[in-house]
Amino acid sequence: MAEHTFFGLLPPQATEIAKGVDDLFIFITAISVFFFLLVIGLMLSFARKYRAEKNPVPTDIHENLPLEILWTAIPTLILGVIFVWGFIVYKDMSAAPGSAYEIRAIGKQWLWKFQYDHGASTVGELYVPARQPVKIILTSDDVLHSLFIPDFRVKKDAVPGMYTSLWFRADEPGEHVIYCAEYCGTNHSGMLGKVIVMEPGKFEEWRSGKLDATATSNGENVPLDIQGKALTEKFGCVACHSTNGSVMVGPSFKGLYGKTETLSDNSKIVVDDAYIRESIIEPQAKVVLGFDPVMATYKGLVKEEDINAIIAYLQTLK
Amino acid sequence: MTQSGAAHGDNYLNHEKGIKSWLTTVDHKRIGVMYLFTVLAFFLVGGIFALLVRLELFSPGHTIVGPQTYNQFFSYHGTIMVFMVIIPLIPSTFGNFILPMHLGAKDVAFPRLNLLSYYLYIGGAFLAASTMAFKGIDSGWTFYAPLSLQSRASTTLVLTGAFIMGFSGIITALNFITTTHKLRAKGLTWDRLPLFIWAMYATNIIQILATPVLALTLLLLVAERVLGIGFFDPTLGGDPVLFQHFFWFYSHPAVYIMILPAMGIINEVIPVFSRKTIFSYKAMAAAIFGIAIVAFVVWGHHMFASGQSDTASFLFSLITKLVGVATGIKVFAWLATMYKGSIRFNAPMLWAMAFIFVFTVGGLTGIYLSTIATDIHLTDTYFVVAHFHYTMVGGAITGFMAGIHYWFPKIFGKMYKEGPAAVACALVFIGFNLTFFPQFIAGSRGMPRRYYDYAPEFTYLNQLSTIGSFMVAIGFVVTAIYLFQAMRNGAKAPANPWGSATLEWRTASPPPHDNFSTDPVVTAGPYDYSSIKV
Amino acid sequence: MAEVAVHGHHHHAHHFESSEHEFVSCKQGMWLFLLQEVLFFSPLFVAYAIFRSLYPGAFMEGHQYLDWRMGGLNTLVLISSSLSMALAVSGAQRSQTKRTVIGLSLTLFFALCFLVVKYFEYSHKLHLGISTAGFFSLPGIHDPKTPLFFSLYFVMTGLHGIHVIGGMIAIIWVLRRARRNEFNAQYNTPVEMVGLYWHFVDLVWIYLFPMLYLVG
Amino acid sequence: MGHSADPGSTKHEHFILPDKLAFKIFFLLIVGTILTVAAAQIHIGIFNFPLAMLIASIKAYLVMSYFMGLKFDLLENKIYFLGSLLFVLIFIVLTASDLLFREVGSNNPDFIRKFEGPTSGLVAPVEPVGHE
Repeated sequence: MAEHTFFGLLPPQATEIAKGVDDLFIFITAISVFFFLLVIGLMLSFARKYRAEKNPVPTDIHENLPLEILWTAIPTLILGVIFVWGFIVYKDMSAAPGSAYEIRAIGKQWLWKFQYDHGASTVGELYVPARQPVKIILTSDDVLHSLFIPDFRVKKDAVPGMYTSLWFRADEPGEHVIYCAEYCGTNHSGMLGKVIVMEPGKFEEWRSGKLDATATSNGENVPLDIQGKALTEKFGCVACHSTNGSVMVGPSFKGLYGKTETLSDNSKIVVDDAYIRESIIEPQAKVVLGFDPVMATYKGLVKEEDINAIIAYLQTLK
Repeated sequence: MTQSGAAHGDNYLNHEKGIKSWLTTVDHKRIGVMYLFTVLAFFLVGGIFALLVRLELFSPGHTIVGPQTYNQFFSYHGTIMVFMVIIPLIPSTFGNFILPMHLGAKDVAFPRLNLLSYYLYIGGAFLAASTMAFKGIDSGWTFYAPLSLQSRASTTLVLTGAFIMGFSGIITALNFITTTHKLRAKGLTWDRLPLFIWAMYATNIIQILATPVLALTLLLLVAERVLGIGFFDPTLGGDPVLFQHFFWFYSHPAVYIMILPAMGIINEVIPVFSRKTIFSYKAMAAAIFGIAIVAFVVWGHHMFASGQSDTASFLFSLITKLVGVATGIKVFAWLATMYKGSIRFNAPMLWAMAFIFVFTVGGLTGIYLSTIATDIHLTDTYFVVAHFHYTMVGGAITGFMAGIHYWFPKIFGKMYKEGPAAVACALVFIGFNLTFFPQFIAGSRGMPRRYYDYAPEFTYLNQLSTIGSFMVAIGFVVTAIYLFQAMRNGAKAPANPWGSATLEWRTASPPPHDNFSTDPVVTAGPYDYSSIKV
Repeated sequence: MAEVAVHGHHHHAHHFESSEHEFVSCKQGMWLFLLQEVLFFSPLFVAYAIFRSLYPGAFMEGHQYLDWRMGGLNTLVLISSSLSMALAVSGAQRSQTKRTVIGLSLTLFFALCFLVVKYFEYSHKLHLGISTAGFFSLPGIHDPKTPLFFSLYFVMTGLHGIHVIGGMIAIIWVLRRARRNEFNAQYNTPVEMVGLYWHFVDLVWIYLFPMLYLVG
Repeated sequence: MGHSADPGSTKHEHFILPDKLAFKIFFLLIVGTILTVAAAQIHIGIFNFPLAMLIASIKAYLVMSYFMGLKFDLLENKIYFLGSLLFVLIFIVLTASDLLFREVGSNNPDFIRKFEGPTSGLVAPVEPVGHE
């Protein structure tokens, strides 16, 4: 991972645009530090030089037009320069080049889902080719979210009922974190993701289906319960269900499989494969007593094989 | 000049006795004092929520509470601090107490409406705060559309509370504008008004123009939750970004409702303690009005990354640059006022200098956020949190502290001790910078705001910030101690302890019931200290 | 404020110089209140402007279900109430108490007529299934945004209706004081203030009628 | 006894609306309403709405200046009431500068068609693309 830029004040620069934004950031910082030192320096020196003991008789000054014109014109000029420079950089940021490879991103309460043109869809992992413009078309299924990739200096809200878009061209392969930057409820801070930048050749391989999009990166024959564990982390289950017995937003997974639970309507059921499957697809159907029906549905996101893997994993948590 | 003898015994505090006389008073001074204690009580509650938020963020993941409770903490911290503390903080406390006296009037234009606005404030505030006993609130103080519509918390109740509080602000603004127009003392022409009155006048214009829009926006949210009107609900065909426009059309002018009165206080304090008239009075008044007008045309800079059209972002970014120019004029003019003055470092002056330091940082970081290119990266991160705390806490709260130390002798008739005041100012100043400067760095490195759990790389910065927040809390506790102690048995305050030239210092401290035994006649400017010896 | 003595002679509040000074201040306070009311209605006009330019089809389809004759009748009713209020105010300024009482009563009557017409309009629509977007159940709607038009219709006319009710309460309060012969040429501030508020309510309806009922 | 500095702002003759003028204004308002309804019948497309607003504004002017006496009132009251319209205009124009100028958004029909309809709202929620 490239190290942070500008004395660690900014995340690594992973795109050309990021370098442009950082140059502007550094320019504004220079201007700000200069004016800060000017104002505070003047204030402290005046305070020292003209304190009551040293300067008992104040001189009566009402105004000084040339000085006033000066300290109005110079800031206006500097802010004008910053605005024009900012606009030039923003023009590149806002308009995606025609040849951009389009991926659809859907924000959903507490996970990101990405859909590719060849039909595959991944949760939380955005696979993109290096050195090629990629355009993300954003929308949301429930509330406002915001796709924020610090290393690319891009951010755009995912608004339900509307399409917004952002674009970037990653320089080299690597992994970059994705945050949700618009407050979206209980697990807003758990709605993370990863941009996986691949060499164009490897990306084509992945795209044509050789690598299974949802398998964990180390290949096929991973035991079912291990896959299940990875899925509970990727889908954000462990953000609300603990695995050590402690009660969080949802009931704990520890010792859940085969346990008799009392539901909110005081009826009793045994936690079996059918109940787990139903609670993933229709969480509000049977809510355990004492818990809020906060969980959103995973219908259309979780495949049958994923549910089997999760059930296998839950069976191991005694 | 001063008339302290006549009203020695009888003043507004002991004019009538008993709690009933306070609760049904129409004396603007008593209403100002009641507001003072009520607003400070809510400041304490909001502060406690702030400390809880900082405690939870001391370490990544679970520290003291779960994510849902944390979301309620920062929602209450925001709602209480914005609607119940910092909007009424200066206009309803010092505005009520000082504005009529600055004008040489006996009271505000509509005294009974003034009392009504106090009870509207109390009613709305308790209704909103009562949600703590029910299901709380979990959609931040911004109540953004789809989330606040689906939230199962008692959002409708807090929206109604904020709706009622809005009218308290409107009526106060209406009262003060009419008072400034119609009840000025003889000889007090518009160019002899103290700049605090200009700042209050501009604040009232903003309040009376912007608060109704908030009132209806909150009403529409309630109608959305109850009647499903679908303006902002995407599932019924509405547009959540439209809500953001309605919300920020009020909320950006609101930040000027918070900062302009503080600027007004600094305009009063610096000349008095530099013994020099304010530098370029006309330009300062013009800058205040410039800010007030520009306040209404820049709200879109809160929405650069919200899916707003590039045309709108371009317009809002361009106009927002003007605010920087107007603020620059004021800061440079304050420095020019100190130039060649004879400066005394009493507590109000220390807070005024702290204001200049902190407000300059706040203003300069605004440049990053008004430029679209850098704002895309920085918006909705802790950079923004640090920016608005530097301008709001650094600006309005520090301005309020300068004001309370400046007018404390006039309001309570007692002097506080300078030693503890300097210590408290230093504590709050250092603690404040320790709390919020690390957040600039966390924000620019990409830590999003309103995060319950953050990446381990931000741990060190958050720990610094938490330590700083407790330092600020201690600083305010020290302030409360020596001020309450001074209230009970401080030394008797003279009529004009600081040698100020504005009208409120011509009468006794604390002032008599009718403010002035004989009506003041204004013959000179508000900062003309030639005839006043210190 | 104004301590009213029994025999109708009004003492202005102690912090005003004269009752003339007090009247001018009250009027400015009222105009500021009306300024705030304009801004209070403004988000609805913004929503109208935005939704109408985004979804013209919905407005075309939606307004056919509004009966412009009822809207027109209401406009005439409110204009007449403005006239009767204006005559009541000029009556109070000329110390003609009987005319003030009649004027105010007529205004009250017209306001009631307005609400009755509104009641029929609303009940007819709700019966058909036309309501705000959330509970909209009218069959045969083509444009998906038409429920939004009716949401706008109900919110705008509803908020206006609440202001009409508020106005009626104020008129009743002034009417009772007028009947106790408290107003004359020297002191008629409450009548003028309520008059200003009532004309404002009529002003808003003058805009609402063409905007909602007569979508061209 | 506080008294105002510039007496001009308190002394002004008390405007009393003559009855004859009141009925004249009332008559003009009735004519205005009839005109509004008539104007709506003639379909001139885009100009219908501005025309309706023009007639309504004339009626509003009559009510404001005569019934409310703004014409004979102090300048500051005129500035306040009419000044508020400036801020409503700012509100409408700048909000429209966003919602009506979005190239990617809910009101961009060709964009929607390219992606088989929006994911939520009245149109059916999105079905996963291709083999899921």
